[in-house]
Amino acid sequence: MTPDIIYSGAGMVVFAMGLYGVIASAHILRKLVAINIMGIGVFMLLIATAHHDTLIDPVPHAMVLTGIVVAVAGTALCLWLAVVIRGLEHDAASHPSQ
Amino acid sequence: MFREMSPSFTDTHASTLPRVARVLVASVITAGGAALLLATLRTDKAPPELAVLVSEQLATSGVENPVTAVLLNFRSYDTLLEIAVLLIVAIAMQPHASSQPRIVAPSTNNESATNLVLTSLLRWLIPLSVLVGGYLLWTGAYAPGGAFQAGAVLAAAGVALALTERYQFGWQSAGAQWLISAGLAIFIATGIVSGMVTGTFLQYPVTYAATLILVVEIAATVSIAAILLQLFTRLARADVTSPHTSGASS
Amino acid sequence: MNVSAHLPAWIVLSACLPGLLIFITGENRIRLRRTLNLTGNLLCVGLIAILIHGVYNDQVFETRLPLLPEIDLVLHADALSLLFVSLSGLLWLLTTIYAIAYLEGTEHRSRFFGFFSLCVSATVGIALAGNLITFLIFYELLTLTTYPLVVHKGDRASLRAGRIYLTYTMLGGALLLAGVVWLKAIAGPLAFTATGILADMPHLNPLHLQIIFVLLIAGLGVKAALIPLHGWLPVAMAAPAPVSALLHAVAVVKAGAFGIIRVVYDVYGITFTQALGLTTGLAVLATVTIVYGSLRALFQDDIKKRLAYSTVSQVSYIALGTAIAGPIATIGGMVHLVHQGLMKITLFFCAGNLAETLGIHKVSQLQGVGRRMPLTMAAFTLAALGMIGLPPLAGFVSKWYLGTGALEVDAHWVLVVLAISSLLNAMYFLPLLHAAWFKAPQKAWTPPSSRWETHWMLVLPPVMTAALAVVVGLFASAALSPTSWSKLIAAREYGQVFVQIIPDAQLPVPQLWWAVITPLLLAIGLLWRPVRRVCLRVTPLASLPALAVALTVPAGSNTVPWLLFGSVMALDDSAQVMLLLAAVLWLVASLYGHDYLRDDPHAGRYSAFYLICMTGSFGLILAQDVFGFITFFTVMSLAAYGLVIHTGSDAALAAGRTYMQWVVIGEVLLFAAFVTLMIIGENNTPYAHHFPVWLAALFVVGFGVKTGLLTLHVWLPRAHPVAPVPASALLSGLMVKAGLLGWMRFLPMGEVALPDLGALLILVGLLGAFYGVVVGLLQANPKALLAYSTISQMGILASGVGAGMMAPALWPVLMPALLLYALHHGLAKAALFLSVGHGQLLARAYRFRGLVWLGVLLPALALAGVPLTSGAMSKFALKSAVADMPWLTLLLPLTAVGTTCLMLRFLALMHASANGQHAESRIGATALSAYAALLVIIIAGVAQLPIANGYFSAHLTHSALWTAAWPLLVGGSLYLLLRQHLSRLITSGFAYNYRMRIAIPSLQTWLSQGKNTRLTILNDRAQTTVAAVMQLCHIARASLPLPYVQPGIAFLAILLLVTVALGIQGH
Amino acid sequence: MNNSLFGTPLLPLAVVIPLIAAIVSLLLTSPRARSITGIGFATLLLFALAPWLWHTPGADLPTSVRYALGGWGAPLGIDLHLDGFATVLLLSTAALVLVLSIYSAFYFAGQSQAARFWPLWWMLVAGLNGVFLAADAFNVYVLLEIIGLASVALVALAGTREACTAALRYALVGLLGSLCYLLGVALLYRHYGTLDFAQLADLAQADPLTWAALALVTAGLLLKTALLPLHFWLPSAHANAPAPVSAVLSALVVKASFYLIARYWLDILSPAVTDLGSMLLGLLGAVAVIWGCVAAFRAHRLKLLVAYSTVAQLGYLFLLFPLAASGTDTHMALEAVVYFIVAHALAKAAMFLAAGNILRACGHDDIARLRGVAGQQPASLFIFAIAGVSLIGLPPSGGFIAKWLLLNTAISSGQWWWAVVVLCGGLLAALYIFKVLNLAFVRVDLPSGQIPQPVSAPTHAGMTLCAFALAIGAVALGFSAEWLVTLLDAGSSVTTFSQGAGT
Repeated sequence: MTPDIIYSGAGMVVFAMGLYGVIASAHILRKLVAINIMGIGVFMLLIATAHHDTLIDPVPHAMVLTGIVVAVAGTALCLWLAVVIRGLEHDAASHPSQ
Repeated sequence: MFREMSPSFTDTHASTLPRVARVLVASVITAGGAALLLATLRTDKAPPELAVLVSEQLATSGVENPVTAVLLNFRSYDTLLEIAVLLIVAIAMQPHASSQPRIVAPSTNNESATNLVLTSLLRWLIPLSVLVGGYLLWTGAYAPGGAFQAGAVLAAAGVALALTERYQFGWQSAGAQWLISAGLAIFIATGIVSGMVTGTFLQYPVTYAATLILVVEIAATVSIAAILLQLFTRLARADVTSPHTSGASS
Repeated sequence: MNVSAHLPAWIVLSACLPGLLIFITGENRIRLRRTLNLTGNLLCVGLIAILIHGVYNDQVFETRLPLLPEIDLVLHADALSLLFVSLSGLLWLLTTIYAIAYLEGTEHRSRFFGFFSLCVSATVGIALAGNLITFLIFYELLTLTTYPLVVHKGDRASLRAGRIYLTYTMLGGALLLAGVVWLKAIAGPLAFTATGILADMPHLNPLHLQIIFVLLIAGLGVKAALIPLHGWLPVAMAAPAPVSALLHAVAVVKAGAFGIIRVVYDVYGITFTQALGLTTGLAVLATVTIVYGSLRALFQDDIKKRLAYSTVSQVSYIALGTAIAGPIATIGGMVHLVHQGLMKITLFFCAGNLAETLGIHKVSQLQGVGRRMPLTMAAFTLAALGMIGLPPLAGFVSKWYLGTGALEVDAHWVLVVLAISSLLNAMYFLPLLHAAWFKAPQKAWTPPSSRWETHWMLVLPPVMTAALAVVVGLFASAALSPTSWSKLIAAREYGQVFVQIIPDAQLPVPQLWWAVITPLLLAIGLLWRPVRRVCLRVTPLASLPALAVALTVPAGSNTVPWLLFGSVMALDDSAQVMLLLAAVLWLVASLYGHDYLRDDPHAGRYSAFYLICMTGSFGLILAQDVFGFITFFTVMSLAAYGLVIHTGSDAALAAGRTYMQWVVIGEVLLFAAFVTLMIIGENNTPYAHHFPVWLAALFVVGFGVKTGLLTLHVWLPRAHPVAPVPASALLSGLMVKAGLLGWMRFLPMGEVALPDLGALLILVGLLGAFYGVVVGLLQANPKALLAYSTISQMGILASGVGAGMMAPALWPVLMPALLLYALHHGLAKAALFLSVGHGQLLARAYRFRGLVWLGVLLPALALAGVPLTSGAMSKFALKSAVADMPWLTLLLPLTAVGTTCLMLRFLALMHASANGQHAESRIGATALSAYAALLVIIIAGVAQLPIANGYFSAHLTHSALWTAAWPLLVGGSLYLLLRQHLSRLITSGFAYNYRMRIAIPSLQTWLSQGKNTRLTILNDRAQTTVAAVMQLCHIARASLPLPYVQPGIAFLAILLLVTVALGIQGH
Repeated sequence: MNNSLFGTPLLPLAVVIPLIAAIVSLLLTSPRARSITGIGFATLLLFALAPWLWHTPGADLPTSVRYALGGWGAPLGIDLHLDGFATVLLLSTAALVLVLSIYSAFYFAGQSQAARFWPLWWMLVAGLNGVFLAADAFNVYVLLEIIGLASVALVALAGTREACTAALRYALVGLLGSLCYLLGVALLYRHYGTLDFAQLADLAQADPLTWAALALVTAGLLLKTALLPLHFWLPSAHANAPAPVSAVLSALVVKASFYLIARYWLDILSPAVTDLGSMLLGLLGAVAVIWGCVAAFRAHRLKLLVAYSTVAQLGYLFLLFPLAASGTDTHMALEAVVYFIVAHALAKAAMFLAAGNILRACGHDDIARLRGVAGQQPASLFIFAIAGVSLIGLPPSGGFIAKWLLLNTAISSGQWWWAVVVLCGGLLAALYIFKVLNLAFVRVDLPSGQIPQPVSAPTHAGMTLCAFALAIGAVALGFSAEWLVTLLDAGSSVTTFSQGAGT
């Protein structure tokens, strides 16, 4: 029971910290990192859920794996957009007439 | 407060939220989190009925690793969609400016080609990565491992290759398109074909389940590797090249 | 079966599809667009015709589409929807024709006509909606499709108008939606059912139903422009004229009014609405709107704005008719839906024509426009008169039913509202008409570029709608008229049938009709250029058919059920005498006028009015039904206006104004009286024992205006003298007698004793008799003197009628005496007036002036009552008839004293004026021979009539001779005594001052001018009063017992008070 | 599970066809071939679903259908689930996608974005269909990510800085929302040991953890649905995307997450739902209606105006919760809201397409400068007008029927104040719609030299026709609600999960 409490509790705390980070920080990278931290929090909770005294539930594990892939995809897309925007801003700065 | 969701690129540290708001947000989140925690801890976990079910049906799934069984048989639909998610991002990040005939072509920048250490390291590292990837893929049927892990390792090899700047990747080429979509395509094809046999989409005949899962996993591995590599190279290149490749319409 | 299931839908589509097609036609495909438009129009009208035919034969037409569970989209044709649908279809056709011409060469026509058609299809949908939800859908659709029309011009004003329009209608739509949803939630699918659906649902909370009703009416009231919700309507005038026409006459306001009818009758059910206490509120709202709209209209200088406020007022008649909650009022409300549409669309067409052709937007620019655009203004005039509610036009029919309906349910106050509204209508329309026809234009108009006064497609629609407005009034009782149709609906709503009491059509004496129609036909001929000359030549003989009738006295009656409210014409005893008088006078005056007006440039116009007047005069004598009488009475009164102001001098114009005001007041009072009479007659026949005093009072006053009863006489001395001589003769000799005839015919003479009122009438009549003498003596103009003499003589007749009212038993004797007196006075007075026309011949230079003097002398002596004349005979007859009333027998000779003075004074004036003139006259042989013939009739003819009944020989007894002679002697001596005094008074200018500033109050100045003017006039009036008091002292000093009477209004008030008091006492 | 019901074998096709379409269009190289296959697949999709249009489950058929993917059946496997609610949404998606695909074929003709547009477009469709059919809480998470990321990528397709910024914000919000949802799902799994909706509906009870899970799920989904305080990302994202993308975002994407909220509140976790919560959602919806209208009225750009209008219209949907909470009228309320969803989808899509046409023809969509637009784009303005009529809720249009149903429910459930909100919303909507429509009537009195504005790209007639078809659809919907209501009735109730679990 105790490891479950620790993992679950920690997962939620991590999630909450991530949430605060998303809201409170301004920079895109910070926000992205914060979102990933939130994801980690959820994954911790799931893994804690998977743990039973007699056996390990594989379903949460599968969920975590899927979740990770999705998180990677989302992060990559956000980063990509950030990069594009920066490029466009750079363009706008170098061609102020347009 | 949510207006602050608009991303900034200038200051890495500053929060545009005023201090009062930050305190408020923090306290709300703390309170909410505490309530959540309390609710969670005071409620018992449900009995692992599903885990029991998995272990009962594991024999008919075609694999021995329960996680792989869940991922590629019991809940294969999720995995199929997960590959679709990756594919979406890959498509979104595709360049479209020039036609690139080949996936991998020697780079015009030959500076690193002369670097002996790098060259020899890569000669060892890349075959090793392929080997490890293959192993992870195979072992997924019995122990932790599987398509994603294998794909990640393969992609890492690709990243190493990309970092040498000895090769250019033509992500717009027809070959690349086939590569990144192969996983999803073969997954769907398997689902349909097996569905024609069994009458239900994604339902594998028990005797062929292992083989089919392996086919799907191989295809998925290849695509995942290709997509991850594409994500890396696109992000890395976009940082240095002109953003005109981003697809601005005007 | 198949047809009946789809026909309503096709009607809606026939308007909708062309609209959609028009949207995609190119802007310059004019021909194609026109074809589409007219095809759709004609198709729509054709389908409606099929529908009417079907419904008339009890076929059921219903299109039903499932819309929601338990809610269908239902298009259903019942009698009520047909009323509206046929109005929409027809007016759409006309408006399209109009709009094609109006918008020629402007931008965005495809858009305009597209939305125009859609708008009509929405209206048709509203009309055919079979339940409240369907109604709501089309109602909102209407908002949408009219918006682009309102903002069509795209300028700032239009956009503002559009915004306001939208604000109001969207808000209204939301309220309506709320109400409908609520009602649907508690009461189900809300199909329109003849007697309502809610009454059968006892479980509903009345409070909820009341709130819902308020919501619904508020939602509908926006479009119907009920009072706090009317703000959009005047602003929406920014739209092009055809749009205004459509908005006001057909689509928008009518949709609201129609909705109110539907909600009250077919959803709530009228009895249930009443039980919930909701009709009163609606009635009050409608009333306030009616009065408020009229008041606002009064102060608008912009023609279209004035019309807009008029719409605000008029549309509420429909709501009022609904709210009165009686079957007859229902007919009135519903029929007004159609009638108001016809009239108002005409007005807007005309306003559009004026703006389009001549750039006239303001009332003040209208002067003399009648000559430039006669057809347009003729249509405008008809529609405006209809709006005022003058018979036989459409507006009268509506008001008539509203009035009777209100009385039926004892809502007497509605009569007051109708009266006020009619007065106000008259006040804001008549100045327009006057300016257009009778004022000189400020600048020369641009001449018309085509054969017509403007594009023919602009002229045709208003002329047609105006004609329709006349037709629906004239043939109100015809089988398919709106009125009959409304009766059908009302019968359905109330479950009772309105049986026509009129028997079958029979026309055994067509001569009667010819007598009436001949002058009318000639008048119409005068308007048509090719036959004008012939008609003008035949005009003097127009009264010959009537004379023939009067002499042959055919028995039987003409009954025409489809005309008016069922027309009956017959010649009874009293009518015969009057017809004889009329025929003779019209003949003589026509012949006289033939010479008199030979060189007058406006002879044609004069003749037209003259002939119409003649029609009225014959008609009212012959008509035996109420509607016929009042119609002809009105026609005569109105046409006489043209005669009064013929000369166009300032005095004539002022007199005409006063005349018109009093005509309208009289009409309004008579309207109330007739309406009441109708109801009393219907409810308890015979009404002999239940004739309310106040009704009699209304008649007394209403006809009293025409007879020049004292204090109601103010128009008379102004109007009679200014007209051309033949017209004056007719006015004084004949037309005032119409009032007398009215009294005789409609008061319960010989049946019910009305002692108080009778006494009052005697008193007023006698006062008038003396007043006429006294004021007449002060006149310097012989014609004015004669006019006062008429007042005096009519006063005598009035007191005679009063005597009849006091003592019904006397009436069999009294009536012939009065008729005889009237005949005598008519002939003599006419002769005197005519003699003024050839007054120059009295000059010394003329060879036969002795003869001429004789001609003047004879009627004067007759009037004074010199024995052997018709005067002496008729006075004797009258005196013997009232022999039972000693004080009356005493006073009558005293009037003869006055008359003698007056006649002497007249002769003196004639003498004086003749001496200052040359003996040149326009008067030729025809006129003089006519005059001579008249004299012969006076001397010899009257005594030969059966009605004279031996009075001639009787008055030649000694005592009778003495009683006839002493007043003459006294009068003669008195005149000689007073002669000097009189000249001095006249020269001091007192008489003029008196006449102009006190005796003749001018309502016109009171009301038709701006606020500032009114204030100064009030001030002025105060000063005048002070001056009047001082002059009274002066009069006392001059030892002249001049009766000073406040203006007629005051009298009216007193009279009403008295009668009310009497009425209370009677109860 | 019983997969033998008519049409059921085809159920996965709703997701598989778009996925195949995505792959095919990714592999094709010719732009023309891509467009043609795009339209072809859209047609195919509609026809695959057509059986559900013509053979709606009647009284003799079960109210809902389940399909066990992989043959395992819940809770081990993942099921698909179809009832009336889902059918309606699937059908409207298919229809809308067909029209929008045709439009896109013209819109992207000759443009380089087309290569990325089509695969992403089909991915989005797959995600939408997946959500409507989903019966598994975690599966929904993946589907939400597919929808979210595809939408983001599509918004960014416009390539302008505004579009990319909006897309990035949208992406962050999407991820945040998904994670909240995922946490909620994790808690549910922890509590009940299953991910299957039907089982959850069976097991759910009112306790703190369920409340917490519901709150998290709802918060995440609200973020994606853009209910009022969480709507901040929507206007810029919807306004800056390419026209067909804007259309699909406003018409369908936000509805997908709303669909899930409705599922969770009315069905899956209904025992945990409190009246207060329902009231709160309704209240937020009401505020959204009012505020969205006001913001739309104040917007200076045409597409922004339309986007704010979406915020307002979404508010109406949330009236479902208080209206359905009264119990007896749940079905009525759902009927109303589903109708609203379909009506709004058609109208809003038409409106965005019309706005897109105008934007393309004039080169900008600044309302103040659009004065002469009636001359250049009369048809587009007309389409805008028709769609606007439906949004205001004037008859004859689907919007009117929807509003009618809402009002009816509000009144018959005794909650008249929501009726007031609905009526006010209509009036306010009229404000901003007519602000645009007045452009058609304003007389342009500029000197002749100034009137012609640079036409940046002539719009293809096909684009206008597509928009017109949608607008006509929005109106036609107002003539008969029968079919849709019957379709919904087939599902008999939103609570098919709890019912299904019981049998």
